[in-house]
Amino acid sequence: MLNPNLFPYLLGLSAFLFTVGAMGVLIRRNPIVVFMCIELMLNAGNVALVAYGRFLNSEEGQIFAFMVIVVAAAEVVVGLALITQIFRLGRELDVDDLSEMKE
Amino acid sequence: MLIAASPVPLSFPGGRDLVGILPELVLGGAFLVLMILDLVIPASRRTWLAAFALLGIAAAFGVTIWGWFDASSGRLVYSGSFAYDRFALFVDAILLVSAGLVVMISPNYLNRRGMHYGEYYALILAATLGMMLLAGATSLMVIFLAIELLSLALYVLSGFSRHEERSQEAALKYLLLGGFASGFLLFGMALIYGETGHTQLAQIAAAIQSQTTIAVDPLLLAGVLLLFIGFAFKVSAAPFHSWTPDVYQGAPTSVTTFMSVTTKVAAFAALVRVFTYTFDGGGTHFYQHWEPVVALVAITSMVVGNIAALTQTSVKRMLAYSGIAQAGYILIGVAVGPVLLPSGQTSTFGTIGVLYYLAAYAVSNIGAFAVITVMAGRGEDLDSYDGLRGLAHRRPFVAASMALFLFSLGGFPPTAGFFGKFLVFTAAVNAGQVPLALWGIATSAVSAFYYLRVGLLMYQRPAVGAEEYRWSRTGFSGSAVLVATTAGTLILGVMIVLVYTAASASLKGLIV
Amino acid sequence: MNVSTASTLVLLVLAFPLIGSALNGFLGPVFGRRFVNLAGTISIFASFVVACLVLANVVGAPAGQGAITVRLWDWINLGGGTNLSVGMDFTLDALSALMLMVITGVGFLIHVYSVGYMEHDTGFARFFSYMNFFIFSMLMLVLAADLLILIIGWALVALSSYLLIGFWHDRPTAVAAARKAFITQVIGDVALVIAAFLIVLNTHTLSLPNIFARTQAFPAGGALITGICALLAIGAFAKSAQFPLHTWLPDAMEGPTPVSALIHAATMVTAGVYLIARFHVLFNLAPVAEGMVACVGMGTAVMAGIIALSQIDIKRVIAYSTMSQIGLMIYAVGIGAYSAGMFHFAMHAVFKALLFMAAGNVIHALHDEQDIRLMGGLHARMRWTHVAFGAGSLALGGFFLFSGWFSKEDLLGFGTVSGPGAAPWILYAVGVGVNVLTGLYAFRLYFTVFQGEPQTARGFGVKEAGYPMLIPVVILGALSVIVAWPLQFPLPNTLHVFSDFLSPVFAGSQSPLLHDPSFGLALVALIIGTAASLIGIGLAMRLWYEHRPDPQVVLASLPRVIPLLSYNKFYFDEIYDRALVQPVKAVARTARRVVEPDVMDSWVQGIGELLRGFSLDLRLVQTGLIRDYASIFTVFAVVLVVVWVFIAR
Amino acid sequence: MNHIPWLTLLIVIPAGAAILLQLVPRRLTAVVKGVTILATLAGAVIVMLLLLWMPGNKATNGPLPLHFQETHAWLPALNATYHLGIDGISAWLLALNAGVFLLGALAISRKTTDRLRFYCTLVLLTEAATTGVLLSIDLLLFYMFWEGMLVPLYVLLSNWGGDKRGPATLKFIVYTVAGSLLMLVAIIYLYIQSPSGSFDLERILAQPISSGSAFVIPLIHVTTFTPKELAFICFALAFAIKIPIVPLHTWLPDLYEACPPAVLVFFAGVVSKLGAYGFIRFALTLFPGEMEKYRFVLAGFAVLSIIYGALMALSERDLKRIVAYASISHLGFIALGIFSLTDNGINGAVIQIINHGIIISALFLIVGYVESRTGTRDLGELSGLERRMPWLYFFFLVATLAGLGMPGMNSFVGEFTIMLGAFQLNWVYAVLAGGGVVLAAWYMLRLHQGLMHDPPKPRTEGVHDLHIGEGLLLVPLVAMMIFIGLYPKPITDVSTGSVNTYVSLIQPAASNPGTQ
Amino acid sequence: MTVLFAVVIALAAVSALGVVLSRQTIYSALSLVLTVSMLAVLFLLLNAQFLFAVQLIIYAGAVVVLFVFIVALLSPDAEDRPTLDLRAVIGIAGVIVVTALVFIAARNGITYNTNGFHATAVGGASDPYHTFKFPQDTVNNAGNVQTVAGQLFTNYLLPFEITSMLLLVAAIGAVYLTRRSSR
Repeated sequence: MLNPNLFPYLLGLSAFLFTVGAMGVLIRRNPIVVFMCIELMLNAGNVALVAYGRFLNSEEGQIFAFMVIVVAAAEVVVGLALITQIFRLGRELDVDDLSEMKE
Repeated sequence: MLIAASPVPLSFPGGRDLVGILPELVLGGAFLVLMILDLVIPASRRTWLAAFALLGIAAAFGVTIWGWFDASSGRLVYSGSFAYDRFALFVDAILLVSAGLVVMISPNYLNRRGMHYGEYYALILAATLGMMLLAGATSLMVIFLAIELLSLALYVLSGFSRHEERSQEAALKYLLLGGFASGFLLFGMALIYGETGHTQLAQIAAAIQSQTTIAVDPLLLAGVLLLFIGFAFKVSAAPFHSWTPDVYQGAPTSVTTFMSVTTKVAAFAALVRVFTYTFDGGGTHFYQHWEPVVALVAITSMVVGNIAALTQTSVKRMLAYSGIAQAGYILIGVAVGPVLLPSGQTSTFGTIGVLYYLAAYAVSNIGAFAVITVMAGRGEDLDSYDGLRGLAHRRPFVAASMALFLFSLGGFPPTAGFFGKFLVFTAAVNAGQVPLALWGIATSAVSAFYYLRVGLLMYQRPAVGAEEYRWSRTGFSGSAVLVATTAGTLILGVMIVLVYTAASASLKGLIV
Repeated sequence: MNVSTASTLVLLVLAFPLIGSALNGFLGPVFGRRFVNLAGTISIFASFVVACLVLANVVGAPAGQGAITVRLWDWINLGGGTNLSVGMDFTLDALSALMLMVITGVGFLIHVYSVGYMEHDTGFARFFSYMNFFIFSMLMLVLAADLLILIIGWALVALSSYLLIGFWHDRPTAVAAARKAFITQVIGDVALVIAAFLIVLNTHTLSLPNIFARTQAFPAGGALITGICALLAIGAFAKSAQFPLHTWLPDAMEGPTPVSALIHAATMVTAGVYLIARFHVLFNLAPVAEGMVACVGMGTAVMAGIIALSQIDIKRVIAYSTMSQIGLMIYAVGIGAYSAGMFHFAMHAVFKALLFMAAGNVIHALHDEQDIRLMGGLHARMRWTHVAFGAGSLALGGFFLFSGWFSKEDLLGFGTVSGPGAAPWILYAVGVGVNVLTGLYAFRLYFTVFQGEPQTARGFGVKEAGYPMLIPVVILGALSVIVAWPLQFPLPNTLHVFSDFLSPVFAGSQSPLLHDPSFGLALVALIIGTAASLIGIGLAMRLWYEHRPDPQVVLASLPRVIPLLSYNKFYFDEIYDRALVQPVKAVARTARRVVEPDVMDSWVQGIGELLRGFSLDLRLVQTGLIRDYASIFTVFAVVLVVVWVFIAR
Repeated sequence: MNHIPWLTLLIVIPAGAAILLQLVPRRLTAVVKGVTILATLAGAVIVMLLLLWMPGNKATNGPLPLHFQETHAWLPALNATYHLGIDGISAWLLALNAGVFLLGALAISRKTTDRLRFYCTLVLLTEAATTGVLLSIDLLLFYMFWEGMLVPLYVLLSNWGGDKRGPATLKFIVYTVAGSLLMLVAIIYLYIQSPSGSFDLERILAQPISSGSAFVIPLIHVTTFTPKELAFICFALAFAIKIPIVPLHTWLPDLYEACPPAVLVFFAGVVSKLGAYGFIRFALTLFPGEMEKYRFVLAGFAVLSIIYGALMALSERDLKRIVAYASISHLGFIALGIFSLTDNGINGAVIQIINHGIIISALFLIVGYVESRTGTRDLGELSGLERRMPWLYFFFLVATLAGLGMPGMNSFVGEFTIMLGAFQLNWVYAVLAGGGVVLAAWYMLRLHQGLMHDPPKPRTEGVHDLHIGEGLLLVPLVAMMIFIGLYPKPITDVSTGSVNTYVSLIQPAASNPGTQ
Repeated sequence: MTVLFAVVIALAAVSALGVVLSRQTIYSALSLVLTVSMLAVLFLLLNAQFLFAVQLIIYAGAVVVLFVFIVALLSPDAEDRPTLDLRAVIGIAGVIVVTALVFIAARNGITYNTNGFHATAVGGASDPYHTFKFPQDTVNNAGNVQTVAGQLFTNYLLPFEITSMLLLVAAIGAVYLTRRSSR
């Protein structure tokens, strides 16, 4: 039914999502988008977990992925709250603008 | 490598499992109650919340102490996802003491900064809870969740001063980079899980040891290293440290005090458990594959942290960089790994060194930060070096204790810091990694410079006419904390036996 | 005499001056001048009395018992062998007894003289304290029976000389002179110390009797013994102002005149002679060193004589004459004529102290005028002084039957029979020349100062010195005529009380350079020498008394170089300054200006700068931009993982 | 011998007094000073008693001639013991230590010292630390004291002193720390390598440590040092910095210049000797072979210090700096004596350690008096003090003579024996050292005469002579200078036996006279 | 089946690129929706029905919607053109390299030892890793939600409880940060 040769493609996808997300964090300046990229990275992890779990024939992957989704949600909540707070303080939505502390 | 996993038998958690997480339970309970109390207690009485938080911490501490004797030979609870052993309890003790000290210095500070809200204590408790879970975690899942728990709490705490841009900026930096890092952490865990087929450390260790050849699966190794990188971020080891100075500087000082110590303690506990005791590979020198990387990171941290601290002019940033350097020293203890002596038994200098160093670092660093917390004037942080100039002439005892903490951080006997350094260096030499020790030596010599420079500032006689920083009064709790940390720094420096034996004892029961 | 008596005597003879010094130094300012005068002089007199007792004991001792060594206390003991082990040892024998007599005797007279000389000086207490201390250290030197103790005394006399030369410490010249003298002495000390090392490492002892008993450790004429003797000789030269290390003595005349009389004429400067005489056993094993010593001595004698001819400072003239006479003594002990050398030392002590004190009277009378060109015609106004000075000059010049004559002719007589080959004869010939020179400069001084007419108004108003200053002069004047008569006659197998007295000391070994002169040869030498002295005195008379020919004319007739060299003391000061002092100073300056900051400290600073640079660069990396931080994070993560996992294998 | 733990008392008394001081109100300066003096005095008395009871040259069962030993378990897990003991050498250093600190305590002026209680506390803590250094036989314990000594010293130096004290102190601390950390690695190495697996010096010595095979630089195949040699070099560096030996000396002049005289009395008096002591007690015992192998190099550096320090002292104008460089030169002598590895040399070094402690304290006291009266340290602005201060002149004269190694004074004894030892090593060293002696006469006279003689200058016009108290401080020092010069035997009688033991640790090749 | 996989994977990858590269924030958000939905489908195909639901509900339903709200609230028309600077170039290179490496590593059980790399076909006898086998057991059956749930509430109870704590903390934090500072 399921072709074992499929596995590398799934892992490749997860790696791709991960790296794309990381690249996004590097090149995007809008914190919200940066956040989305982080979500991508977490999702990449999920894909790997689930794929492995499927081929390993164990459910730990799925459970782990479930936890990760919860974590992602929680992070998003806090993160977006912070972003709005900063926006309230009258800052641009630009991570390059957040460099009061340096050196 | 894959162990064909048929569904494992379901084990229903029972009382023994609850006992295993009793300290965490107590603290979590305190956390919940405290939130309720926050609703009923009037704003002017928030100090009671602090008192209650302290109470909860004390209770948890008591339970921890009881557990120390209860769990003489540790056991795994919740079907192998959490360890109830002395190692965890030792670290818990350090964490709880640190948290208690921080809670004690907080109320005055928060009042002066005009942000005395109940959530503060709740979050402190939550963070401590996460750290304690991390200390005992024996499953990748628990590790991940615990890290996220403490991180989330710390994100909010570092942004606790809502109307101060610096604080908010620090929080967002910490959050974005932290999330980024946890992405790496997660991916690494996924790879490890995939290549070993398990999330429980015990089974992972078994899987690794069953592979007797030197041949190693690259994905597994990649996972291990990614995991390490995630930890390195948490303990702010160079080159994954960039967030540290900014966040430490931006966050409210009391929060910095808290996270600068406790995060490291918990994360290092997990590091030891995962790397020194899980990925050591038993007989199959698997650790040879990751140990050089750890050593490299250790050296980088020592060099970067110490050298960058040389030219700082902000106390908080200086201490942040010093923290980076300290992380490097502690990493030595991790890097040397378990050394198989010719006599056959494994030498545990490294791990004991890590534990001792953590304890010493906790007291000294909390002391140092506590000084600038309690001395901070109304509505502002005490940050720039000039803020300390002439302190000794107004507050001789505070200055003296600060000097003592700086000496301890610099690793001078007879203070706590010396013995931490001594043990990790001994471990390095013992493991035949003299270069590692030499790097440590050289950087320590450098570090003496910037630590003592701050001391000189404090003892400088203020120039006539030059206006001084307006230091606050120490207050009862503040002085209590200073006395406690001073005493701790000296005791750990002179009566080494106490903590040393405790640390070595805590290793006997260590299980993964 | 038994040990207990001996140690008592030693203790006493040493203690008196020391006590006197302490009393004067600490209580003098309190109790005032009279107390000081008494304490200062009496202490020395007491010590003189003890010295007489010592002499009596030595003379009265049965043959072979004359020498006795006492140990006052163990000084240090590192286990013996090559490890140092020294006792506070002192010896009493003919030689030390003789030295004791001269030092305390002459010293006492000079102290009496000082009472008068220093009566207007405010620092009298300090002065007498120093003087007594000098006597103490000089006695320690001559009594020492252990090389290390001897070195201590050796250096202590240098110290007191330093203190006394710089006595008037408001005079920069005096201060500089004192420093110069002291440093020169230290050079000598170091030479002695190194000699001591060689000795102790080979004989395993520093106690003089044992050293002399263990000479088998040194192969005769070998390099080792020659080196030791050379080092000892260097020490002696430094102390006795001989050729390479002589420049300090003339400057030392900055000190008060009694000091010049006591230290820089009678006693200290002759310590070198004593040293060589004391170590004759070793020197006799090293003919080369002996020859060197003899040549240096004679050379210095000539050089100093030539210089003395043209100096214009009365004290400096006498100083150079001293240098020249000591040169003769050194020559004597060099060729092995030890008793002759010591004899001349004794005689010289008498008449040279006399000359200095008489000169002191003159200077005092002329209110500290020292330029002889401004003197003259004092014979009428200072009769006693004039007579005494004349006697002294005759003795110095070696006039027939004056004390100087006995000793000098005796000494030169041995020169005729010294050693193989032609060299001794050359030296002897030079010695005869020195006789002529001596007469010349001695009487140039006498005539210019006392004869003729006063050159300045002040010269007419001079008065004779007071009694404290006159009596010693007169006594010494008398002595310088008669003292030698009962002691020694410069012909073999005649009167030789003195040499007999010293013979037990020197009987031990005989210098290979010397054999006993035959009577005839000695007689010829005596005649030649006496003639030479007379010639010298006569020439001086013609030149500076009758002015036929006038000295200026003679001077003009000579090639310019001779007076130039003579007047400028052969440019030794300049040479040393250029060749030694300035270079060292320059090196020191460079060390401070260049080496210390740019070499010694440079690497420390360098490391500091380097680290600071790194630190600043690291600050630049910390931009505060989240994206940069993330980039750093990613880059290192990818590098670590990818490189380590996939490539580095 | 009675069972009172004398050595522990020596450490505990000052430390306890330091704590006790905190109970005394700040205002009662008299009490504060009194307590300090009493504590130091008690230490001095105990040391004197120990010296009297010192059982001569009788060697004990251990490899070292230790007496009054106290051994307690300290860190059983690490085999680190609380092991104290003294021998004929450390006994004298202890005596010097106690004496100099007593002097330092007496030299405290209650009027001019601000925050007197704090000051006294630090002084006492420093004494406790230095005493511990001299007493501890266990390497780890030794290191704790050795490094811990810097803590009170740092606070002391950074609080009292001249304007440039900050940088000077930092330089000193960082310099020293760098050295001692190297030593720490060496100690750890020894601990790991020694078969006994202990930090206790005697236990380590019981089973010799294999020197290991030399490292070979790859590619060019140059054979470098063996691990043990490297360890030795670490030790040597640490001690050499402390002494200090040129070219590791640059911290000293700046520090001494910035240091208040009362501190200098014991800083220059004792702290700088600890390096020399370390060489004898640890480098010599642990690495006899290496010491013998490198003795010529080390002695060369020692001679360099002698000459270089003398030259610098000759060209400096600041009184304190002159004395500082003079002390570098003298310390060079001490080092030379040790590196000669002969009985003479080491005995001389012991004597000279004591002498230098006495002399340098006196000199710094005198310089302090002069500065406090004239307000300057510039040799160019000072002269003609003899007229104004005859008593100071007398004390200074004796100190100067002692300083330039005048025979009959104490330092002659030391320098003579040291140079003898150096001569046994090789005559060249002795001759060069002799040159150093001549230079010493030169610069000491330059200092003395420049200060005392010549017509007075405006700054030196109105000065008054020493107070009785100031004078009484100097009297014992001067007395010691003369007494030791005339009768050094008591010192060496105690030390010789121990020195013999130490020298016998070296191969005989090192200790025979290498003259011809 | 395989075709379906291919389509889903391709769509997920492309939409992920869309998240990163689209210049309008809102577009990023929308493409994120697509990505997570595609992943949900992927989960379904991999017999993770429970996750499929959770992914759709929490991610597509809650998280991304939250994103859209915030975007609309704060910066409806924020222009953030990703510039193709050095950083981006390196990033792209990194993406390709890492993906390729992981793919190869997963495709051939690459092992290394002293002799360097050894590549063997997946499932080969000499491949110590990736010897997949699929016993038809409960886990891989369709509708294994029950199994997962059973594990989740027994063996993995502790992590599950921790998540509750986590959400609580997140709630507190969000509330604290965003509420008007009245109290």
